[in-house]
Amino acid sequence: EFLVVASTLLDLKAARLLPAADVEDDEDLALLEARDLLFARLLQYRAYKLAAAYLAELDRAQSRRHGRAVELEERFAALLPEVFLDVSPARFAAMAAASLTPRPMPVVAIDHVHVPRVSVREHMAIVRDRLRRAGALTFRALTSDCTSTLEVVARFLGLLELYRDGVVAFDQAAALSELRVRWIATPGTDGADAEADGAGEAELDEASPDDGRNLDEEYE
Amino acid sequence: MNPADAIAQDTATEVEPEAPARPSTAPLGDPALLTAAVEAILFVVEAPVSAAAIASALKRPEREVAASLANLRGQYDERGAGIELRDVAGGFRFYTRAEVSPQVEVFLQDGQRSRLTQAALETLAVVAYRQPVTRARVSAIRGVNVDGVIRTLLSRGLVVELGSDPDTGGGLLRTTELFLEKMGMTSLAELPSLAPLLPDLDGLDGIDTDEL
Amino acid sequence: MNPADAIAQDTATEVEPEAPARPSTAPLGDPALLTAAVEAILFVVEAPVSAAAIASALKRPEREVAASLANLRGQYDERGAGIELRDVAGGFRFYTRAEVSPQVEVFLQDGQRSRLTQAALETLAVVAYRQPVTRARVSAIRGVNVDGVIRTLLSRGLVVELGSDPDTGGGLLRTTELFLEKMGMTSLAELPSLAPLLPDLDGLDGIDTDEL
Repeated sequence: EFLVVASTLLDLKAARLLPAADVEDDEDLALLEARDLLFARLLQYRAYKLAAAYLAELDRAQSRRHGRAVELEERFAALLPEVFLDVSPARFAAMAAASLTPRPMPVVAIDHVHVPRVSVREHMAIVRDRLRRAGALTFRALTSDCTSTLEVVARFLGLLELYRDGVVAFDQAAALSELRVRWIATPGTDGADAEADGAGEAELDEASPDDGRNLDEEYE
Repeated sequence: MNPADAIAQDTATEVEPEAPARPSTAPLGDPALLTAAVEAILFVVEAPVSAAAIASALKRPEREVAASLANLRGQYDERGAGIELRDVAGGFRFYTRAEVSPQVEVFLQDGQRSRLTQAALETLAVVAYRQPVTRARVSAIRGVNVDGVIRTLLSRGLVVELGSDPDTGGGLLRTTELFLEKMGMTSLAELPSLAPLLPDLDGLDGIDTDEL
Repeated sequence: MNPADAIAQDTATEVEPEAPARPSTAPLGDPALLTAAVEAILFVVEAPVSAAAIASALKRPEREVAASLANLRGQYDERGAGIELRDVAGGFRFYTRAEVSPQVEVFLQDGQRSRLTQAALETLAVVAYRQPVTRARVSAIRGVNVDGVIRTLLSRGLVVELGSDPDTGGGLLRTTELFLEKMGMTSLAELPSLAPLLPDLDGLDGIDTDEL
């Protein structure tokens, strides 16, 4: 799940979403380094995700070509040198286990036909309302009612939008620990929500021009 | 395009609009592509296959397939290829040409060519852990036809067929001493336990027994 | 015969005068027969085979075998055959052409090839690009425990564990020849560079080492 979040985040050009910081003291510097590290990790996630997509493409292409796997003609069969079992006992066991694990019934993938569309704007509105009411919530709590990864991603992206607008702040004690989100909007900026909404949507739509598709398509 | 073709094409469009799964069977009307399909089929089959069987699978008239077969055979013969298309036991199959069998033999005996394929290893693993086991059972576990692979394992002396299943009458496969030797083991007890790899092995056994 | 050929032949005669033990390889001086032999060998192998391996078995210079391979490939491509000779995993093997896969699959009984999951592909990608790499490192990069996925990749023969990391003692994972064949790649050098995606790969490596 985090991979999806990470790569999508990059698709949105996370750098642009994060506020530009003026480095003024050590604390800022540390923050910046932490941010760079996060960014480097996210880049890495995305790189391997793309590499995996490339491998999947190769695999698909190659699976349409069939090599010949036919037993040797009788006149040759006896000539083969002694067989060499090039396999460790552990791998041998793993192969048996792989065959003996019950296979799920093969299903025709139709996900690409009936795609649940997830709107970032809707989820941003949900997140905003809850935070305004509660003041502070964990990310877990904010996403506890999500029924799919896509919805979690949408809420995360919504949060990033709100963060960029300066109405929320994040607290995280350590990497991978619980993420807390605080509502820090002053009543004045709060009033600009409706407008920020529209602006946010417009920018999200153009956020991934490289892929030639808009944000919501990104989730399909 | 003659009128008949036009009609055929229209019909095809109407009849199979929601069957894009096999779009490539349509252009088999092209003799060159039909010949290519026949050639590819003959390349992968283990047992000789008749023109009628190919024709029925490709949904083309048998005479067209017969023409492709004759064409292929002529091409391979003409250029003195290392492979020839032979008409045996009521079907067609590619074989290596007798003239080059000495070279094939030399190559096969050259040493490094004696590894088992991934499929053969996987099947051997199933036999090793489930022995004694029938071929049908192995096939069901692997989810594929294993006849060819089992023949290879038998001919390589890694498994034997001993006794038969009291219920189905199918021959029972077991691994051999040679298998143990090649694995560097002295007994089957040395095979690593599957339990950590299959947390619910008992349940699985139940399923297997019920299903197969 | 041009003078160069004459010299080449003389040399051959001088170098191998005491090799009558293999009379059958003698006529392979005829390029057509060598090509036929190469074709027959490629027909029976179950994995890609290198020009060098064929050359060594047939006791012919590797460049002659390479010429035969190029010749064969050209012939099959030119006539749009149902089979093609491909250069994968550092060797050559015949495959059915992708265009006729629907027709071929009717005759193949090995059912639907099970596809790698997204998690398996991503893990495989990390191993492919970072090899040799420890499991712990792959886990750190993926941000999840990869034991199960690695076991699957090992059991399918796509990666192997060879040697161990001098610092941590963890086993080192690498991709296999089978991986290259499944991906239709000649060598790992064909993997596209990640550099455009990871502008500062070196810096990132530093971070990984420190942090993970």
